[in-house]
Amino acid sequence: MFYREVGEFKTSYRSDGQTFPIALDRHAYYALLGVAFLVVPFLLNDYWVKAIVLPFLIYSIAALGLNILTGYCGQVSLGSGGFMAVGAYSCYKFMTGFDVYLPAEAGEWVRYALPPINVFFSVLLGGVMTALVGILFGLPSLRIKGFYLAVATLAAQFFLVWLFNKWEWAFNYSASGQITAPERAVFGIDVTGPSTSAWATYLFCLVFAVVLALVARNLTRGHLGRSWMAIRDMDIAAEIIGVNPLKAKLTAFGISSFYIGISGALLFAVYLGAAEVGEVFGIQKSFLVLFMVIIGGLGSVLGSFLGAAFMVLLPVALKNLLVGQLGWATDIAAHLDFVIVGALIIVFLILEPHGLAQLWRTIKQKLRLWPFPH
Amino acid sequence: MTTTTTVPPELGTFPRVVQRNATTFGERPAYREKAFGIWQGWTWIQAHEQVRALAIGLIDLGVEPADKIAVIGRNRPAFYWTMIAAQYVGAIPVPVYQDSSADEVAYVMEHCGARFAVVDDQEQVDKLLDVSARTPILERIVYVDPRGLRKYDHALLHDFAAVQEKGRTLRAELDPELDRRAALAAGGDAAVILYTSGTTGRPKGVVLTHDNVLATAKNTCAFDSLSEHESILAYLPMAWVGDFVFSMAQATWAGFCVNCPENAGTMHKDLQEIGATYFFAPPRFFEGLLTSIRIRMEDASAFKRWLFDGAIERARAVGPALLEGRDVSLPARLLHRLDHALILGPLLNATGLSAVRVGYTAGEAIGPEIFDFYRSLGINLKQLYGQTEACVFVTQQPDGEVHPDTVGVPCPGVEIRIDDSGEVLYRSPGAFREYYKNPEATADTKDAQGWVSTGDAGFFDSSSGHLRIIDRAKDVGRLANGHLFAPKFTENKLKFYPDILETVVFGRDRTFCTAFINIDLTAVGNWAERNNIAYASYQELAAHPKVYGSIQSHIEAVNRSVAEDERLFDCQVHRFLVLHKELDADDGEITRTGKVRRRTVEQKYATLIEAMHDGSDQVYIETEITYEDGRKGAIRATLEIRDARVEPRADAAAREPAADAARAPAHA
Amino acid sequence: MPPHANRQRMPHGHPLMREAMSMADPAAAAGAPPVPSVPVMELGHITLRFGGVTAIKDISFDILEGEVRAIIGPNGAGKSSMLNVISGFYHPQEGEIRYRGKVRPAMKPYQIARLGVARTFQNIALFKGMSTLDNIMTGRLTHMKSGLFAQAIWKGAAEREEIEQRERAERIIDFLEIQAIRKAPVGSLSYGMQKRVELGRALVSEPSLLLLDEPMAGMNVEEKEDMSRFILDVNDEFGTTIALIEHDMGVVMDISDRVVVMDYGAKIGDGTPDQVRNDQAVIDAYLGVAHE
Amino acid sequence: MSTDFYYGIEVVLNGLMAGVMYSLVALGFVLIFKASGVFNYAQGVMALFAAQTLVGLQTGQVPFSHLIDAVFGLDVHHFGWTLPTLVAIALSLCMMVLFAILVEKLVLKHLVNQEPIILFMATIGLAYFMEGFGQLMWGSEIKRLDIGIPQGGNLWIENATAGLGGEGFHGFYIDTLDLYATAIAILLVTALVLLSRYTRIGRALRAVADDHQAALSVGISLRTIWVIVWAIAGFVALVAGAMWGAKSGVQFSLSLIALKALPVLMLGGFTSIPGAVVGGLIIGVGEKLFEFLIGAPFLGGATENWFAYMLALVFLVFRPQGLFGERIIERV
Repeated sequence: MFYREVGEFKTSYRSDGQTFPIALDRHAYYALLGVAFLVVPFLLNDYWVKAIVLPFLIYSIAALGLNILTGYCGQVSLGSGGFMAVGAYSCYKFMTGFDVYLPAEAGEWVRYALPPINVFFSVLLGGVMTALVGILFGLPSLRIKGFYLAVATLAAQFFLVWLFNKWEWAFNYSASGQITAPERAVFGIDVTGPSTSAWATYLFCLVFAVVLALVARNLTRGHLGRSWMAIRDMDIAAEIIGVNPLKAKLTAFGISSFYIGISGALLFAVYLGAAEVGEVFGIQKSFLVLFMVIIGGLGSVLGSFLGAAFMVLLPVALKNLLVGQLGWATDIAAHLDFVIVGALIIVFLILEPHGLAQLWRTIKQKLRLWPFPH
Repeated sequence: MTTTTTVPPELGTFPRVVQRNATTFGERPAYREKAFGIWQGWTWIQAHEQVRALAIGLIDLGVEPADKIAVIGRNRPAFYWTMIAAQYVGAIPVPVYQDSSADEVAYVMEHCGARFAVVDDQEQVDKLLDVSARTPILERIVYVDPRGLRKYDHALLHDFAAVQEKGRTLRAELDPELDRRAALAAGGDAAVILYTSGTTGRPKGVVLTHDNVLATAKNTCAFDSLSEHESILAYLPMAWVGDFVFSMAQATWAGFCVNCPENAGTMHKDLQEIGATYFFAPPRFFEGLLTSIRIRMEDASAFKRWLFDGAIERARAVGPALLEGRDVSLPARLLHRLDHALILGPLLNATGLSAVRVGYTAGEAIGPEIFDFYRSLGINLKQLYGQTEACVFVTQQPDGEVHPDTVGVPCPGVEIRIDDSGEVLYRSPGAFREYYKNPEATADTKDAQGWVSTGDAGFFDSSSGHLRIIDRAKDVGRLANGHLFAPKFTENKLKFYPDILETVVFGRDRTFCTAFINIDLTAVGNWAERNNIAYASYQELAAHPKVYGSIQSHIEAVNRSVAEDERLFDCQVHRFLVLHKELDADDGEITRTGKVRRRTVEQKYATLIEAMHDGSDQVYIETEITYEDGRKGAIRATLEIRDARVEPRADAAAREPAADAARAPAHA
Repeated sequence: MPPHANRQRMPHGHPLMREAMSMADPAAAAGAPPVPSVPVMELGHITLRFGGVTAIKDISFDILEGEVRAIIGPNGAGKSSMLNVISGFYHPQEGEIRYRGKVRPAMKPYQIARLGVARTFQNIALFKGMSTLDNIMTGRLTHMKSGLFAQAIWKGAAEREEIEQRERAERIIDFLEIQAIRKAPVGSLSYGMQKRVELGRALVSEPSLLLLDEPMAGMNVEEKEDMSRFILDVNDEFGTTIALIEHDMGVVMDISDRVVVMDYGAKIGDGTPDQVRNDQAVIDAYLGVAHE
Repeated sequence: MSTDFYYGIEVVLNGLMAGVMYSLVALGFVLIFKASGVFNYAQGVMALFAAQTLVGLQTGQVPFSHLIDAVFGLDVHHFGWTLPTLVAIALSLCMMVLFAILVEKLVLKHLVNQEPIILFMATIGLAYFMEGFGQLMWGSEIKRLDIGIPQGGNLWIENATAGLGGEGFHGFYIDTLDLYATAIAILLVTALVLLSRYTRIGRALRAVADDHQAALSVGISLRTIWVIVWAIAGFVALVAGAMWGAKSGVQFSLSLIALKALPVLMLGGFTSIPGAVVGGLIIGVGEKLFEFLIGAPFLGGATENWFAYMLALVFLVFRPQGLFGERIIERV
């Protein structure tokens, strides 16, 4: 309906291959970015940031990550929670600075205390560590396929949670077994710790989300992305046309984990401030992210954001309605939340197995064809 | 002729105009071709370079001035360059229809004596190799697409790109020669020879000079103020004069961009992508498009259809008015805005015509409501009348003076005369020089004073002063009472009704007009279903009284509109019958291209025609038919003959025909 | 004398054609494939077993540079297994495979693809989630080098590479005349079209040996004709060596230079189409099938 | 003979019994997977739901009491009567059958010939739904479940075996409940095996596993079969739920035993009933032993949480088709 594509022709493969080939979309996208960076920061208050915006951005990153693995490369993972934990804990260690022991002469070990690393880089390094762990747990994917793999990833989930529970070094021997984010600043502005301002945390996460989304798009449009999709759609054929399954799957696991790790780090450091592995990064988290990807749409960057938004907003909305308006007990609201989410998952899988993103595509297609039905 | 209609000598030939473009419009796009998924483009500078490289390559191949170079292929920049390059070296390009058979090609090649041919691909090469077996004249074939040609003997085959490369390497020594030839050429020289696919006999080679074409281009560009900012989609056959004038003459003269589609299949998509601002298409294109729009809307939701119909309805009212700058009430205008935002805009977008600033249709009559539909959408669609011999343009409709049933006013520099028999003659700077190697044909068509007879009968509409074409002159005759008889005029009006597929009107030298009707099985069939009318066969459906009823109402409506016209008053249909079988090419009743073979039909169905005129109200007939597999069979039928109401003639006009008859005693 | 000369390509009875036929040196025609004499692949005494079943019994033959080599035989003759051995997907228990003169060790399929062996599949194995263009682009994967970070940034190296590869892909799209479906998801395409896209995917990798697994299976007559034309054109244009298996004898005989005939896992005939056509063993085998 | 050795045996015995319970849950998966190719993640939640229902009916709880209270501002919780265990069990069973029918009608029917992974995700959704639903219906607090089986160490065995060990060994400590559970589980398993071997339905089930057309030829519609298997799975869940519930209270964690059944399946193969049994035993023994020998002493304990999965993972890397699955030959 709003599309006027006459006279939009491409004279180069660059312009033909761009992310938004249709001018209207392109402009909408730039407008959106502009608003997100220049307008939103001034409108935010703590409630919005805490309740909606931060979780949305952070989970979007996790969803992007899982989407790369499951949506693009076709490897189902139930280990997201565990990987987020890796991100969070390693970020914590980098933030707080930790000791390393290096061999000195005569079998002596010398202890070096690393200085705390800037939070931005701590988050990145968190991602890197997670990537390494992810690759490790990705190795079996070469032999194990389908559900078998999905279940195998549970090993990662449970082992990692257990590990961070038992391994005192990981949480700096704190009595509670919790990790707590110290005050850290970027360009002199606090982004972690108790005294942060809404807009700062928002921008901090937004930067990660936007950049990572762009990177995701770039990776999935290039030959790496194609080799993933080839593996996803028909692994044998893919191998026969020259895709190295080892490389394809491990890169997918690595990059996916990198994203998930970063989101875990942000979740802990910026959003929660403190975390106990069992309750924050449990199996439920893995499913939450998985749902985001399913509802949002497998194999779609946009879908990751839509899915995250949906899964973040739904409970908030319910809570406001049932608890806020009707004054019910919170646990009932929570249970209803489960019921509704569960039902929605099923409904989605039945009506639109390709998720909100597909819905969006269909709508867009209709708008382009308007007034014609097809 | 006034000076405005001629071209200055420094721009007297195509090569000079292209040179001018390279300097004036240098970096502006000259040609685009959708290839390998994107639009490959050439600026005027690049195009000029391509042309010169090719030209030198041609010289190297041994092309001499006055040589003929056949050009066979779909619309591609390479072929437009070829034609200009040919003119550069003083040779004459002869575009040939790419789908014509080996024989047709052979005839043309032989007739024009082409020593060279520049063709598209293996298919054309094979054709020419076949030809060259018969015509020894052909010396060199240059192909653009090397696919499948590797194993051919390259003694006389040349790759287009290779020729150009050779040309580039030889630039140093041959540039002067090229410039010498370019300078030698004069406006009076032949710019192109176009073979008209003659409906009768062998095709004739129409020789058009640089003056002809460029003058026409100059005038018509001025007429519609076409500038270098236009863009056009070149999709009509290159051998057809229209494409030559629009994509060669006007494009080079005005310096606008010629866009070549990827292939026939992607034409619509490409049209939408490019967003042509200047567009020509035959009526059937617009009919087809409208039908497809209707069909697609059929499946739309009720709400959408409601919106759509409403918008179209309102647009029909205000659209043309707005287009012609007449004033429209504010609310109506606002509503139209809204319609545009919601329906019309998207619709135009889908058709790919939203950018069209000047659109033309011609060739045959276009249905008024079809024509109006597009104008109401805001497309400035106009009609023109022309022919190969005139470089297309004889008359055209000025902006703001558009009527579905006329073809407009004489183009700038064109004089028009209607002779006694009602035939249209013209004299113009675009009037062709001669039929190649066919002086007697030339003499028949073009007299000493340069008047060219069109072979069409027409007259100037008293109210609008626009020319109206009524029929082929040879089909136009007189009724017994001496009144003008132009069957096509009535037939066209009838054929605009969807349920009438074909119709033949009789009346030459008779007292009144009668008509055969062929119903359109699909349209009438649907109608029958909707009104639950049962029928077992075409014959039964055709004979159904309800069908007769609706046909009769159509005819009477047509009669009313015919009656509005003084001269053609007596072309009203007094009696008619609905034929029991479709006129069929297998039975030789219509041509393969769907034109009625009047004579054949008259002879074959003489009994029916007699019956209609002797007043009997039914007639028995037994016709032999030929099935697709060639078997013959016969069908018998008794057909009802009906009278249709005709408009009575006002006394004032009653006297007029006598004078009319007196003027043309030959027909009395 | 190129083996293709026996194919009817040009109009008959034309002097030029006779010239073309009698061309002693095909190199005169630009880019014509070299005279086939060099074997691209030699299979020596191949035997392949699945558990107890013997799919291929001691088969030897070679595939020469620039020829179209057909392996035919009734259903269940072991053609597919043979092709899978050639493509290196199955590793025979006995016998050796020489590729370009050197013995080819057992490799992973993707390594063999990098050697320049590409193939199509009997029941189409396109990537359903992708467009025609993307499917064909996957055929270029082996040629794409840009690193992870280059791709993450995209602008620059990665984009340049993508465009280069796109150009090659577009040539193939043009060659196979599938421009109209360039951006259509392959799932939505007709069977014949899908086959064509798959051919494109194999072709775009510029293979030195192209394997076609029943390229005409399940096609109607026109589709078969198109496919035959494309196979021949590929062989001419790119000088690609082609090995194909097919059980429909008719088509194969027209387009192939030499034919291997298999039955019950054994080789029962080998030679030019004419030789094979008149080979008693072959006739029997096919008649035998006809009776089933 | 050292004391530790006997403790080791005790561990093994306990492991075996735990293993039997695992196999019990795993069976639920296998049945459904064989018959409908669905990997039913909800199996565990079904067990929880079954147990909740059982308790609820037993103690005469008012369904949805919390919701009702919240909506109408009432304060209802119990009807005030209790049901005899067997009746309650029977009723719960009906509930599970009803549930099976609903699942088929509302979910599976609409997901026919979707990729397995989609169906898998659907069951995850189902699990979520039931978890919330169960808690809405019966409340989320932890409940004791008493089905009349005595609990606590079995003195008879303890005394009988006390003599074996040397100093400080007081005989095997084995919970009676576990003994009963094991017995029941073994019964159930044999029953199921027999069912699938010797009854028409059983044959149909196995036919379906092989191919759907064949199943139809047996003369039972696919949908009926689905209902049946889901019902059976529901029954299995009920038993499992009852056992675990009785052992450690009816609470959310119960649904996690389903997760524990997954590695069992990976070992045993998704399609093999004996596989499920053997896999269960291996896991049960394995994790108990690992905890006893390595976990507790060196790793700070609680290794049961992950050992099973790691075991399965490592195992699969070397034998992707599991213990009893048939070898996968890749075709082109």
